[in-house]
Amino acid sequence: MIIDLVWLVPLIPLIGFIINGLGRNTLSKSLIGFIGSSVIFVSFAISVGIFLALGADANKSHEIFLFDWINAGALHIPVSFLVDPLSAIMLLIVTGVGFLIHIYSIGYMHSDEGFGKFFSYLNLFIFFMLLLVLGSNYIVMFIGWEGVGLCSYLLIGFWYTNSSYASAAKKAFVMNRIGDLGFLLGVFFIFTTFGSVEFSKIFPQAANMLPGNTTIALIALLLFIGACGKSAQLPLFTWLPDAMAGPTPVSALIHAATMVTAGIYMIARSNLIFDLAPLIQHVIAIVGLATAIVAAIIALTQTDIKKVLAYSTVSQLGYMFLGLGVGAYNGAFFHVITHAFFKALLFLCAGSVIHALHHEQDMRHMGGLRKKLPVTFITMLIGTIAIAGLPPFSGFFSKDEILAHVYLHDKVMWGIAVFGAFLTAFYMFRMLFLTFYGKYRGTHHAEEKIHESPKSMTIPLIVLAVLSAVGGIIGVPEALGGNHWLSHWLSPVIKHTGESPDHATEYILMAVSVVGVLISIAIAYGKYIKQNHIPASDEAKRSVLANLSYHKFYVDEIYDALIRKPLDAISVFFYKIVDNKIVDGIVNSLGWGTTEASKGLRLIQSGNVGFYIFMMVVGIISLLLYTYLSL
Amino acid sequence: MNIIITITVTALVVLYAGLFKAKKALLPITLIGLLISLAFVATSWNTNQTYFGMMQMDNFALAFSGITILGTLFVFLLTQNYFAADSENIAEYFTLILFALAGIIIMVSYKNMSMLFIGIEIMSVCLYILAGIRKSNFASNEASLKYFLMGAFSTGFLLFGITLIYGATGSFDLETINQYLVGNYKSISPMFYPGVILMLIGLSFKVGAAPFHFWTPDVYEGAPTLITTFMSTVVKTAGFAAFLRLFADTFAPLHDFWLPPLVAIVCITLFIGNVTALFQKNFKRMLAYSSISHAGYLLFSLVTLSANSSNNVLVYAAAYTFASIIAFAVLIMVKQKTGNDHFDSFNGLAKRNPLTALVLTIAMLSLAGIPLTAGFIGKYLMFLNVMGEYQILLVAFAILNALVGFYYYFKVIVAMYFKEGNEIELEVPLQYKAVLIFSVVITLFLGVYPAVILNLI
Amino acid sequence: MTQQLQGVPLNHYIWLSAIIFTIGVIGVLTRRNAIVIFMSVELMLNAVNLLLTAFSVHNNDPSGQVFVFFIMALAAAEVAVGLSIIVMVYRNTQSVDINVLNRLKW
Amino acid sequence: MGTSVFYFVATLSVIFSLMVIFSKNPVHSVLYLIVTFFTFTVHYILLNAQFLAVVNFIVYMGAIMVLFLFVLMLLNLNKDNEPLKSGAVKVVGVIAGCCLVVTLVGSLKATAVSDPVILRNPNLGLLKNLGKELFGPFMLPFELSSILLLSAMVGAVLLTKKEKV
Amino acid sequence: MEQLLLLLIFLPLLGALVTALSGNAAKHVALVSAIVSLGFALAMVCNFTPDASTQFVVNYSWIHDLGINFHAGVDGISMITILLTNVLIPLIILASYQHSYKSSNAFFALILFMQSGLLIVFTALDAFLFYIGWEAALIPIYFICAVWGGKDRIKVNMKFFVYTIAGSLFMLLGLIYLYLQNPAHNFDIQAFYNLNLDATQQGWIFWAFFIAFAIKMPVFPFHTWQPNTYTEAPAAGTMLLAGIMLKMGIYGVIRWLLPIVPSGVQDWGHVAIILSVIGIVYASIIAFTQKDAKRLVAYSSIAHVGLISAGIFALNTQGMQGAMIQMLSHGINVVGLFFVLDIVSSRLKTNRISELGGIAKQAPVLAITALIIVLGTVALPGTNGFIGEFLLLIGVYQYNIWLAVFAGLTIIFGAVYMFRMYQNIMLGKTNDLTITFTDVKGSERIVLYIICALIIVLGVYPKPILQLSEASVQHLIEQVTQKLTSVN
Repeated sequence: MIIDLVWLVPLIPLIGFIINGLGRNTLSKSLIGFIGSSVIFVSFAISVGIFLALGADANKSHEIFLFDWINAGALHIPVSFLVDPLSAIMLLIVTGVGFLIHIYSIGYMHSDEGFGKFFSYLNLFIFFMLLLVLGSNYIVMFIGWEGVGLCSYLLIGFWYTNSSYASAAKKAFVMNRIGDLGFLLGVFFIFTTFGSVEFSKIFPQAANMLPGNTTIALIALLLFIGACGKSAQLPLFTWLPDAMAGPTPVSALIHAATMVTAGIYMIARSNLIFDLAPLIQHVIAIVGLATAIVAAIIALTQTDIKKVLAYSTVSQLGYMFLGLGVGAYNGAFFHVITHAFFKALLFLCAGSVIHALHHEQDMRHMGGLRKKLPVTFITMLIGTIAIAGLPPFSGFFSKDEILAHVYLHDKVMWGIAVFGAFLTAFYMFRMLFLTFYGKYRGTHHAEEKIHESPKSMTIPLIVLAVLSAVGGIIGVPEALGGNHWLSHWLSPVIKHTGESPDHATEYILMAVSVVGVLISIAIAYGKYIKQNHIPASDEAKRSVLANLSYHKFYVDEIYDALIRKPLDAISVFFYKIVDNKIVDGIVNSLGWGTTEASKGLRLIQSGNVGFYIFMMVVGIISLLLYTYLSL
Repeated sequence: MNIIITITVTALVVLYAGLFKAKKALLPITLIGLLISLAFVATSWNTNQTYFGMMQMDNFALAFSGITILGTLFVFLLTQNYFAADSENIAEYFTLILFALAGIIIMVSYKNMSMLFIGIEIMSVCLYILAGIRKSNFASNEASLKYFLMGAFSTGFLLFGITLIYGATGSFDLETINQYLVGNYKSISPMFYPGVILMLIGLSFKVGAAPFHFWTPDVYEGAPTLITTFMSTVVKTAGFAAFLRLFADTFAPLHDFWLPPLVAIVCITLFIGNVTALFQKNFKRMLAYSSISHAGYLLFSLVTLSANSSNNVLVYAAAYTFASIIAFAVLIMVKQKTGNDHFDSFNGLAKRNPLTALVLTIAMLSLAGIPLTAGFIGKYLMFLNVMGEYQILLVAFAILNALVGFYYYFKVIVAMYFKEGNEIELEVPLQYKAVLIFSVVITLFLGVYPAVILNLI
Repeated sequence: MTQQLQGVPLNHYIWLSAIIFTIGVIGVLTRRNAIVIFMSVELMLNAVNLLLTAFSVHNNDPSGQVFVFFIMALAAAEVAVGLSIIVMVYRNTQSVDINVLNRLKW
Repeated sequence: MGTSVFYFVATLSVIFSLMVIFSKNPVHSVLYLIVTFFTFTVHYILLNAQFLAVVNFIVYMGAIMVLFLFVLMLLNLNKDNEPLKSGAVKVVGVIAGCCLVVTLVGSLKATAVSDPVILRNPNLGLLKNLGKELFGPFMLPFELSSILLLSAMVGAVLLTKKEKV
Repeated sequence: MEQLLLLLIFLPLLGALVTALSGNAAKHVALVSAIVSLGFALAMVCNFTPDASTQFVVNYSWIHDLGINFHAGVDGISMITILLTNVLIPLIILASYQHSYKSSNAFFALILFMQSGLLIVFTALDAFLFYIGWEAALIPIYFICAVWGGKDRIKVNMKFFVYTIAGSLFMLLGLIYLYLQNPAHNFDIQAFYNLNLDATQQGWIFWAFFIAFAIKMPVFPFHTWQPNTYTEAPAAGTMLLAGIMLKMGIYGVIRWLLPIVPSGVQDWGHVAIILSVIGIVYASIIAFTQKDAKRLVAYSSIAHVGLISAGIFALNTQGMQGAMIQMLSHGINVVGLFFVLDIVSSRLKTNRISELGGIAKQAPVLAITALIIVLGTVALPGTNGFIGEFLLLIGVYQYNIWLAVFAGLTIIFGAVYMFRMYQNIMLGKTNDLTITFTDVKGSERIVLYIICALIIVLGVYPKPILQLSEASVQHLIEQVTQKLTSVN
């Protein structure tokens, strides 16, 4: 049965990694590109097979045991894979989107000298991502979890000779690690609470537990911290915008479509646990909402095309967490899927633009590219509409599902979230307008060289554009006459899902958001096309709010001042004062004291016989005194 | 008895050989005499003979005789080219050393206070002279006079002690004294106690235990190196044998009484010896202080009296003797090359003389008490012995001192291996080679397989 | 006469010896002339001799007196050696002051 | 008369020995020492140790003291030119000595042995008796002390002989 | 079979002798000897039954009167350390190929001599033998570090030596005490296990032993000898010290501390574990701002060892097994790190981080292998470091949650300082100095490849190693807990 061959899905990309890694300097670029892409395609094909087989199978949960990894006392950690609806659909996304981005990369990275390295890293990333998705226990998931972090590190720092890129890579890794510690501690809690780390042993036990259990709440909180790191939530989100230092396909694949959604995947996977911790769910909702709004506000004023997209990603991830927080696991996961489509698309389009402009990323130097890059423009338009949430594009359905649940959960939150959605529409269209409309603002010399990207790049764009447009079909709500296939599909995994609002309310909610989005677009249109407004240069004065937004709320600077600098100062203090002066000082002063004692004591040996004899007599007298006293 | 006669006769023969200018024959005669006495030691093993009620040649005496004779043999081997440069009275030197050895044999086998006294004095008088045989050398003069004045002074206390014990017991015989103690345990004459203390003082002086150690560094430094070798190895061993015979056997019933002062002496000795050695710039003087500290460790055997005490002293003394002989032998060679005995003279020695440096290193490791050398076994036995009575604090104190010891013993190793210096190449005469090899083999053998010596006595 | 004189308590002999012994010690402590120091040492030895004799008589045991004989032998030997050392030192330093002997120190 | 002779002689011994250590001229010291030794001889006689009295007289006063005097004269030290130790040192020395005597005698608890010294055997100190002892049980040390004397002899010669170098 | 153990212990000694006499060919002779030893060790692993029993036992009377026997044997715990020693020594020798040390025969002979001492430590079942090995391993490393070390070597090594020996002397004190308590008057480990000491006695013994082991590992605050010594030592010396020697301390705790004084551990173990955890955080933080790469790795080693120590004192299977595999992993990783730094410094004559940069451009192979080693060190899942740290953390976690949280900071801090170092050395622009850098080749490449292979293989399939020690570890913990319950 094809499901039993699931180990092939990650293995094949691994083989690709090994071949490309070893042959990175010897194989030709076309061969590397072919190998790199085709292994993913094979994986994709198998994934499709698995998906279909699973759909046909009555048993929706298959655990495929490979080998024992760690055995220590009560702790058993096998390397085994879990194929269930959730992982099966993730497989499709990871391999499918991954394949498209591989194809795209062939064109995008064509002139880069690290071509072979790049493909091997991408293959490795897919391997780890698949491990993350397929793992049947938290530890295998954690391998993938950290593995994708590693690949993220490698790919952000792909152009490592630029040390700020290398720093961005390091930052990404370290921030992820902060979350990972939370994850790990959560796993420890799980192990001590349930005696296992395997999903198949944990969830049945958790299902019998009552909500409000403190341990469960702690587990949920720790897992959530892990998810925060990986999925760039407040306060660990600053690495993601910096991660745009990597090549654009990387941004599309890792920092938009797949890796950053791992946190959502993990929480969705553990939904039974989170259901038992309503308080933590609330926290998740608040964090998600805050992230969504903060990132959206920052995105309003960014001028780097990739940064806009990055903050938009953070914002969208915030929505997903908001969904998770209000119990709309299906909605959140639905948004993961649609977001994978449209955000990958947007990034790839941005990449296409950047490619065409020879690595120009500043929107202030773009403009009027609509004619020159028609395919890119159209696809990007589709992506923008999708993310803005206009029906019938995919983003509309997923976002509205989340918002509907939020509405039921808390009206105020809904209000804020909807406002965030309007902001999304505004900054996305701002980006689109600044890039493709108006006049080209770069040098004339550069303008002549602008050309549409090669086929290998445009085809993935088109495919993704189609998916972005129609992807929503898998989750059309009943209110709109659909049957929400996705939630049915996921129902074996996600048992509990929030109540849906009645249809009338749903219609109103939809209407509000659609109207609001349209108004936002109109405002953007007015500002950036009618008034031809161009974002000010870095030095220009801004209003307080704009300044905050432009400087990303100074979060990096705050971290610097609150964490990095104090830590460095403590480090120097520990090293120079505590270690060298106190701890070592005590040790040294013992030696020093002995030496000084020696210096002093040897003076007794004055060379004078009279003194010697006197000292002897003193000794004799004291001994005799002892005798006298002891009798 | 045979042993003393052999040694004395050898001394006399040497003296006469000197008269007849038979310089070349001196060393062979001496060596033959010593070897014969060694053979006597071997043959009288386990016979436990008593001579005139004055000397008891039990295994204790024989074992210590063996070690001291062997040590003296090595010292004689080191005389090659040593005295020739200064003087033509080699025969007299040889005679005096042999006389001193005779005194030592008496010291290790006495059964009567008078023998102890005679033995100590024969040895001391010879050493007073030997320390001063570099007549025109100021340091040698000073060493001799200092040693003499302080030695005579301390003899007074030793005699006073003997007198008081005699007054209390009416006898000089060790056995009688011991029986007196056992018999009148409740009514021991009050004169006895200060007598014991005064004897403790007198003997502490002889072995160089603080605070009666003041002569040691000055005399060791000032005396000719070879004589220092003799003093710090053979003489010291003999002093401990004498100490042990008296305190571990005869005065054993009063252990509770003399233990506290002894512990005080041990602690002061360890502290002063080790700590003062730390700052020395002169290798010879450092060895003098190290010998003080070793006196402290050796006195451990008296802190806890057990069946093994004397054997422990034997092992320790053997370890110490052979390691010290190596150190002094190398020192003599270095001094002959460089003209001084500072640590600096050893700088870079290992480059041109790797084997000599290795041997000296092993000797230093042994003195410091690193496992797989005899010195470790010695220290271990001492600690073990004292720990048996759970005098843990004392052992801990000794361990701290041993730690200080590592510093100064390693100073010479550091100088030889790690410092750049005048790359002298030592000429190692054949006899020196023999001494070095023998000593190092013994040091290592006892370190790896001490079983042979553990139950000797 | 001797018969009449007997009856001196033993502890008076001890007192006497101890005092003379201590006078010897004080001499060693306070004088700088090596020869005088040496004489003080002889004083100490004689104090011991006296005490030994007294004990010998008290215990009615001749061995004490024999021991005194040995001590005298030692004294003779020591004087011979000691004085020759002093003479030797004097030849080098033109002095018998022990404070001159302080080159070996520390 | 009783035991007063002893006390008289003892007082003389103490006085003269004090003179020994306090007289500035070393030659005077030697002379006082001779007198002191003479008082000791008297003590020996009082104890009926005639042999010792004679030996003491001969060996100490006859040989040893003459040797001292001889050396003093030889080295021309018969002046009181000894640089004296400072007063403080002397005081300290005397105090130390007093402490010594106090502790020494105190530790003896001398009062505890107050029984008088009584000569039970009048022949005890006579030559014949001592000879038997000396050549009987103490023969070995007696013979061995020859080594002592011999080595002292060799040493004295060795040290005082002028080198030819 | 028992001859195998004797061969294992004494072959290096023979090798040392031959090496010392073989002049310029010394390094080859030493390598051959080390590889043969490795062969023996592997043969031993093959013949080893992974249960709790002690195998390959040799027991000869040595110093009969003192109750000292040449009693050695191997159980799962020893097997790991034997493996560690015999795998790393050939690597270290091979890693020294790139240097031309003066009097190299002595250098390599000392390494092999030390190997013997280490193997005695790791197999001894007689406390005295253990002590002998303990000291015998110290002397060669002292000479290696002090003869072939950096310019400050004399002072630094003297401190190292005296510090270490101070600890071991107190251990000796404890051993003698146990010997005297033992009615059979011998040093047999089993007899020591069977002693019934009261809590006070156990407390004292605990400290006497713990200080010795803590200095060796080193655990905060006994660590100050370590950074200087690592920095000043020659590369091989640093590798020996960090790779193998500090495991002596860990092994000592497992073999000679826990089972002998369980009550002492119960009473004082929390102090040890707290010190260890303090060490983790403290050393990690110090490592942040180190300017010298070798010193940085030295501090990182303190942090890593602190975690191992904490895991052991947590006294559960996970922690102990974690310690087992982490001993191996840390050995491999730290040798790798120091080797990379040695390659850098032997080419550029500096280890100052600020002077380096951009080496990856010049030496991609070095950069990639170094990255793998760094990943192993920061415990990325899939590398050997993760298995150990994960088990250790879960072990500590079961002991106390907050300690685990602080100990867990190592995975964040480790990433910070390691990647910072990696970035500043390997990444960024090449400068005038690093432009001359040439990529690794020959023996260097072999060593790096082997280390990377070990890192990944152990990370992906640690089961054989875990199995090797599992039974013994279980047995040990049962032994300790049984003794505790029987007391209470």
